[in-house]
Amino acid sequence: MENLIALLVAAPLLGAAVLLCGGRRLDRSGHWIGTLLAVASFAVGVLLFADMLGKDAEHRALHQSLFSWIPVEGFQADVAFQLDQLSMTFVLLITGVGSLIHVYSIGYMEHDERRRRFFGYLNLFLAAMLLLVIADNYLLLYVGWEGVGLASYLLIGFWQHKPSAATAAKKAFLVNRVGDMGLSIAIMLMFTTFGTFAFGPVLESTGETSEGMLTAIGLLLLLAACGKSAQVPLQSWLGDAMEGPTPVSALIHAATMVTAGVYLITRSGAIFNAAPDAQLAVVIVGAVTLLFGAIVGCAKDDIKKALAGSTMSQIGYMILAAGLGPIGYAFAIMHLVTHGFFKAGLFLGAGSVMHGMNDEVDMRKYGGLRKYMPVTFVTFGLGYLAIIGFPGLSGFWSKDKIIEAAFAYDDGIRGWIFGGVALLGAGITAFYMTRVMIMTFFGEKRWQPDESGNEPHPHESPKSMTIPMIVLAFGSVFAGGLFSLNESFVKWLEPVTQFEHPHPVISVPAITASTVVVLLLGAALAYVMYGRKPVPVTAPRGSLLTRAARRDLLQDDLNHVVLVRGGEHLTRSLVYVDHTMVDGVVNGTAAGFGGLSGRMRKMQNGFARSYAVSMFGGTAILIAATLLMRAV
Amino acid sequence: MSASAVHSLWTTAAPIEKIDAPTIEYAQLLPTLIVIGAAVVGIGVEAFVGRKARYYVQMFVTVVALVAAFAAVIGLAAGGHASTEAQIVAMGAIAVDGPALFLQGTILLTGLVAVFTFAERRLDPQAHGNQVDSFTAQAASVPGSDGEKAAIKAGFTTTEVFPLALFAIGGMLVFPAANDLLTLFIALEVFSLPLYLLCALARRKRLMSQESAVKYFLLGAFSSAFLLFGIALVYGYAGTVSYAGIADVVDGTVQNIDPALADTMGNDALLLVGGAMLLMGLLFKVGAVPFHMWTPDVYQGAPTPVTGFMAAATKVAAFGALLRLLYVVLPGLRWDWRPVMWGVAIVTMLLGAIVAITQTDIKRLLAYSSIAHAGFILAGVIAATPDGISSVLFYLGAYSFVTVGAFAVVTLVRDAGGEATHLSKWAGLGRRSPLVAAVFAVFLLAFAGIPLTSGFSGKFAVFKAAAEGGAGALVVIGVISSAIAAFFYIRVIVLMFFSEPKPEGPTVAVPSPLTMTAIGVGVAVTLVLGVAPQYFLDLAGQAGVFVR
Amino acid sequence: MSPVNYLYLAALLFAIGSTGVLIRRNAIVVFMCIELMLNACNLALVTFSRMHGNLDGQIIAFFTMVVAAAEVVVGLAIIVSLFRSRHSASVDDASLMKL
Amino acid sequence: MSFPLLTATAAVPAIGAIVTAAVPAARRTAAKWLALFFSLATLVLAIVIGVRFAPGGERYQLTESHAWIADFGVRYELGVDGIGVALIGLTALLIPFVILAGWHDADPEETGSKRWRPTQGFFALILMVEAMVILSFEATDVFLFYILFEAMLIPMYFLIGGFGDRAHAGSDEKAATQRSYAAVKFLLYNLAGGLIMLAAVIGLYVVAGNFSLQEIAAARASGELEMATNTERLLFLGFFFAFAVKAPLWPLHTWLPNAMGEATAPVAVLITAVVDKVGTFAMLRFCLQLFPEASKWATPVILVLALISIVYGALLAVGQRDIKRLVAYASISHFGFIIMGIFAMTSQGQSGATLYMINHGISTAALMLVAGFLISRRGSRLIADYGGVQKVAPVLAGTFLVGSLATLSLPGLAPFVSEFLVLVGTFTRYPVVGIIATFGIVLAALYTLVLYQRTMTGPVKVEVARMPDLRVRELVVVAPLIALLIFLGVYPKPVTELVNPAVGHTLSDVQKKDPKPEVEAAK
Repeated sequence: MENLIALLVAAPLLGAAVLLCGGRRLDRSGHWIGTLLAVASFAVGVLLFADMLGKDAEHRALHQSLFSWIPVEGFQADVAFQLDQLSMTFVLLITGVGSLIHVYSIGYMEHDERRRRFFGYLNLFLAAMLLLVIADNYLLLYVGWEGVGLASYLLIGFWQHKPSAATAAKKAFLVNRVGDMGLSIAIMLMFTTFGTFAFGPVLESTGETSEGMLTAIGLLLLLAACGKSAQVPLQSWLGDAMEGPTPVSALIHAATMVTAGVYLITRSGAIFNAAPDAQLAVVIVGAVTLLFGAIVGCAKDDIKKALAGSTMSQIGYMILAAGLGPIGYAFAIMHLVTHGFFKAGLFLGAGSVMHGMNDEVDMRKYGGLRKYMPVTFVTFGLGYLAIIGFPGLSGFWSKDKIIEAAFAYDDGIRGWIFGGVALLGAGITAFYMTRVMIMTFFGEKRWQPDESGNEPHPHESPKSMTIPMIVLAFGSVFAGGLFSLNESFVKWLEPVTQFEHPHPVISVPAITASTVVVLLLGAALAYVMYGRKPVPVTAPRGSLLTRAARRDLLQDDLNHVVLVRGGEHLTRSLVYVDHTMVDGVVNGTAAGFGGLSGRMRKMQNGFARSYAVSMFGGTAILIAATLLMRAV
Repeated sequence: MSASAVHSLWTTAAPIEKIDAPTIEYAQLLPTLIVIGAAVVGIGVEAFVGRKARYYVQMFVTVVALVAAFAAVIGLAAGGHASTEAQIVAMGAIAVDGPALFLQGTILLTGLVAVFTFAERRLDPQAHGNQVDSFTAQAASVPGSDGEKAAIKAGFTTTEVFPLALFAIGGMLVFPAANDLLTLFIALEVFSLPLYLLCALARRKRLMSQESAVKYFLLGAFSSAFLLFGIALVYGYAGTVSYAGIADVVDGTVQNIDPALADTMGNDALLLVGGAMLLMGLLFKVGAVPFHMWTPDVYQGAPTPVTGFMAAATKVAAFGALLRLLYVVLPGLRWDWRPVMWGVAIVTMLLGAIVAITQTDIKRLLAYSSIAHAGFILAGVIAATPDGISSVLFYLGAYSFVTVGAFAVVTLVRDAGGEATHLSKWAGLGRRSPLVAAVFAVFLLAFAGIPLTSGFSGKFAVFKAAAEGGAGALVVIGVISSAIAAFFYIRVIVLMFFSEPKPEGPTVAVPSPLTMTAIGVGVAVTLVLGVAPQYFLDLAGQAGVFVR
Repeated sequence: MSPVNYLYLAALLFAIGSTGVLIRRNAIVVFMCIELMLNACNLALVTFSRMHGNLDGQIIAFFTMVVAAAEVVVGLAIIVSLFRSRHSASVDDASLMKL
Repeated sequence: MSFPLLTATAAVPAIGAIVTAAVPAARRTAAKWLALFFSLATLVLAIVIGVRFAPGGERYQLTESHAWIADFGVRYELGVDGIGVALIGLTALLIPFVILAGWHDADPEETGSKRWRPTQGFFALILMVEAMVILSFEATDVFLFYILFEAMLIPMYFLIGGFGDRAHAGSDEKAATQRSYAAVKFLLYNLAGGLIMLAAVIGLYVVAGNFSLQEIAAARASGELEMATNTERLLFLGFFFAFAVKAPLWPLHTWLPNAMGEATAPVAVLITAVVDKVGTFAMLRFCLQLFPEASKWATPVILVLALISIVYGALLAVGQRDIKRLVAYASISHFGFIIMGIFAMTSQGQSGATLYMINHGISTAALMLVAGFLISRRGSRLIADYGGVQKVAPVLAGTFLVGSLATLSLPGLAPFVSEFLVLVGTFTRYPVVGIIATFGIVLAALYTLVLYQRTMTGPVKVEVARMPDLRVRELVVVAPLIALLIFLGVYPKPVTELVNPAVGHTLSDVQKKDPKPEVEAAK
């Protein structure tokens, strides 16, 4: 059975290879091949899942070793896979959502002449992402880690002729590289500490090294997670990443890739459990980001950017939960999965809207679309209810648990703070999602003909697009409840992540109740602000906070001033230094000898008598020297 | 002075009963005798053979003489005179030993090759239907005068160059073999005087040629005066002029010390000053700084074949004499002359290399390069070990052929005004005639000491010897200055290959087999000594012992 | 009187000669100065020969005269040809080649 | 005695050079095919070496030894260890691609006389370089190595100066001057280094009495050959200086951007991917073996210089306007990694460094050659002159992207393996150095992606609108390189197994052991 694991990666990888090297002749069939292989991978996943369910909890983990990758004296890196419950969860999410989005893209990318290439990239992403989650050592994980980075780079910049897209892609890759730096240093630290970087040995022998070392490793892993999961301070790339086609945003920048950070932290649980300081850092990052993302999400008029903000914030929840240790891991993953459903659904919905609106993304130019695209409206609406955590829907189950766990961080002030933040986040979530909902589907139509005079004719999207949305909607509605039936999900993960029941500072029902209250407040506020009076087509100046939030709370401006400008000056001055000083020394020496030569030449003045003088002087010196030698 | 004093003056020398005839080992002197003899014959030819035939007869005589002499040298070497049979002949006047024979062989071969370039008659356009060589039609006629034109019209040629060259070669053969100071002096003059004349005989640019001759002559005579005074002082110190005798006195191992000798022996100043002046005389010939200043001017003004001949053969002979002087006569003074020579070697290497950078005339450039090389060779001389001797011998052998070859190439590149020696004219030569340019590049690389050329083997040999002789610092300075030197050799290559040819650029004349042989031999030796030098290193190694 | 004085004389002559070489312009005169130096050498040689009581020095002196004669032949030839083509025997005029 | 395989491997290209040079002017194409044939024959022989070589066996195999210049204590001694085999393989592998890529670079504009045969010369010189480089990888006699080390400068010099990049910003006159400046700078810089080394070589002879690497190393190991500390250090510096110039190591690097900028792309590849490797190779083989103590003594300084090279080279690459100069500075950064790996003196570091030489050779070749094709189409080396190429020439852009990704050592491509090994190897002994070096990977991403973005993406520039995509010949050049990059990225085992034993020997020469992992150390 375990021999099938490789297939998970192999199938989409094959697809990528075929589609990217296949050339034009595959243009007509390419998208089918891609989708087929994605589905195939999903099928294999299901097969393995079924098999796994057949075994008892302790013996579910599968292991497959392909070949020795980098064998060097004292250094062993293998291409080997490990498929335990955690990985399995991801595999199903990735392949499942992935397949759906492949299907969706068939319709969405219909009119793009580079569709084959698009599917190639999607397959490449699937392969890398799967490699990331089933690798059995950190170095192989790193390969997948950078692989998804590459895929994301290619897909964000898919419409390369748009400079904005190309820039966004580059930015995403670079910011991720900073995170990757953390990961690679972490791996080196593991190697020097444990002599290996395979999950098993490392995570088992955490007891044998100092807490300081583990904290260092933990923080470095956190840095990596921040890069990949768009957490403060490395979150700046996610907003721009929306330049990519919407299915990409749905799959990579909502459902799967951006959650890799959560996977990394959960996977390295043993390390974090033994390094409380690192955990605290994780929690703080999570808390900060969930507010940050939420605030940004409130201010954006670009529907995708608003959703991106929300993604940032939701992942903040997951990271926070993961930082809480055994009480949080399970819920982090659970929220990750449910979020995978509803956020993907929301994005696909947004895509469907844009599809009907000539790729218009400004929500201020929407309005009253529910009449024109009912399916989209319903699915999007369900996703909306799920994400705000409307009682009974997926989001409710997972988010509520996280808030509880946050309150349970400790029975002191921190518990209150983190719990409070989580709670507040829920409220803001409700606010901005309601805002999106209202601006898009309710109120009067606000779109006008563009300068070329063709007015958008909103219409429902083709089946290939609506069906995936419907499927995901189901997920958004029921997944959470399903997982929570007698804690099935928690039990499923327990062998990998352990589980302890959280003991929040206030009673659980109280938390639940307050959560519901808060989100209702948020929604109500949004209705008051956007539902009651018509939305202005051009954005009002807005408060200071709003304006800051529109600019991602000035993060980019900061980066620009500090890094970009500074870097430019540094390189320019270095180029100058290299030319004038380093090279100057070389040329200077040459010139120096030249000048010296020119001056000594003058001695050769052509007069025989002065030659005679030099001979005479020379002899004198010769004699003097010889006598001197004897004298001394 | 009083009468008695005068009387004593001519009676002190003991009355002489009878003088027994000196014994001369003619066999061992054969090479020299052949060459000198041929030279005398050459004079006869000038006197008695008709104008038209002279050139051919002279050439024939010269070539035959040189080949025969070389054969004689080989014979002597084969007869063991280079090693076991080494001896001092002609009443102690001349040594026949390894270094002497090795250098004589080298001189003869270089001379032969050089004579080929002397005889080249295809480069200059025919004047009035007569083929002409690179020597003036009539040295006596004033440049540009009607007399000169007439001479050219009449097809006169200065065939005297052949006997002159032979005389010079004869002197050079004796110079490194000279075993007493008198012979040394005479040999010096015998090869210098003909060279003075040869310098004055250029066909083109005669004013410069004459100027170079005057400078060379005056400065040469000046230096030989110093040499002679040095001889006088050393003689005064040791009471003898034979190398062995002087060496004994210097070492203090002389048997019967008469009061006069005891008196002068006490006075080392005589020896030191005299020694210094001797050195000066020889350093002038090798062109070491600060006695080098004649070199560029003379090299530039003299007819190029002569320059090549001088640059190669003179250096060989002079270094031979220098070696013998330092190793046979003054080993006892090593601690006195070594530091001085250190200084000379260093300034010579550096100044030669540095000044060459800004030269604009190919012949002057080569002149300075020869100065730098003199410095390198001095490094080997200073080693003061048998390895030092053999490395110098090897270097001289390698260097002389490269030099003759290089100057032979210079004779080929010509424009309306004769040889185009200004560097700017060489631009793009590689495009016009890749072969000639490539050959010249090979010579330049050899000068620069790039591996797989004879230049590298030689340089390595002397530096190795120097390092083993404890002159490590000298080696470091040596490599630095060869790095500097590399610059201008490279510059010429750049000029030839990487710059676009000028429309009014020079043409490359197609030479007769004579010059071709000269160049060919040069290239062959350069490469062979670069890739497989072992045999010649052995030769030099065996030849590395002086007889006393 | 001691023959050493002759040595001093020789040295003096040699010095005079070389100074002449250095300061006089006319090629002929320069050449004469060189001859003077050679003769200084001769004097020194003869003196030493007298001191050591052997003939080597005197013999060398004779050779030197011959050499000097030869030098005159060659030297004058060159100088004269130079003079004829330049109408000047100044060594300083002959400075076409420099640097 | 058995068939002299090593000599043959070097002799074939040498003969090829002579034959190619002898082809008459008119038969230009014949010369090209001849050159290609001989380079392929060499590749075959190199493969034979790889097969005949037993990684586990003797340290030096396929040895040959003949008397050469007894007076200098010089013998013609050849022998290869794993590292040598790997690098010979690299050289033999790259040359055919270089020749193919430079197929039309030396076609003369119809000037020059009948006897002027640039094409023949071009390919003959390339083969000559190959012969010398291969022999220098085989030489186990210091003197023989030195001779080749110096001699290979001459053909390189003519290649750089004689066949410049035709896509030059300035006028032909300006181009010519800049080209010869670059060539002269290359030659003098390396010659100076070589001459300093010559002094050291002579010094070594004075100390050791012969030039046989194995004998000297053995004598050093057994303690028969004592070297005064200062002597050893001076000699080491003499050798290292030359290698550091060739490698090149900051601050001795300034000749490389000029040379690579002015030379044609294939020649640039020849410089950085093949010839420069001799420098790093020699550090491993000669510096460490002959002067272990001095090497350890110098390590801190060298590591710092390597670090500077890494960061400095990367930053300058970011600042370049000229595609080829950018690649040159990137190479400087990469050579920093190689040298760092060598002097970290851990098995991971040195195996990584060796692997890095191979991978850097291939990746730079891929990137530089594609860049060359690009430049030859547009006739400009300035990044600013391009834009949107991706749209008109997707394949070219794709290959260019892969080359760039390899340069930023993306996991899955060969360079990642070596770079990570070097980093780990350094980190285990010098954590701080390792961490600083890691910044290099971010900067690498910066300069490669900026290059790609500026040239390939964005709106299509008019000048490139009609740019043809890769031709078959060009595809034949690039495709195998890319395939190799991927293969060695996924399965580097063949090379590592070749290299590991050799590295083990080198480490035992310097008597260094890998630091133990903390956990084991604790036990």
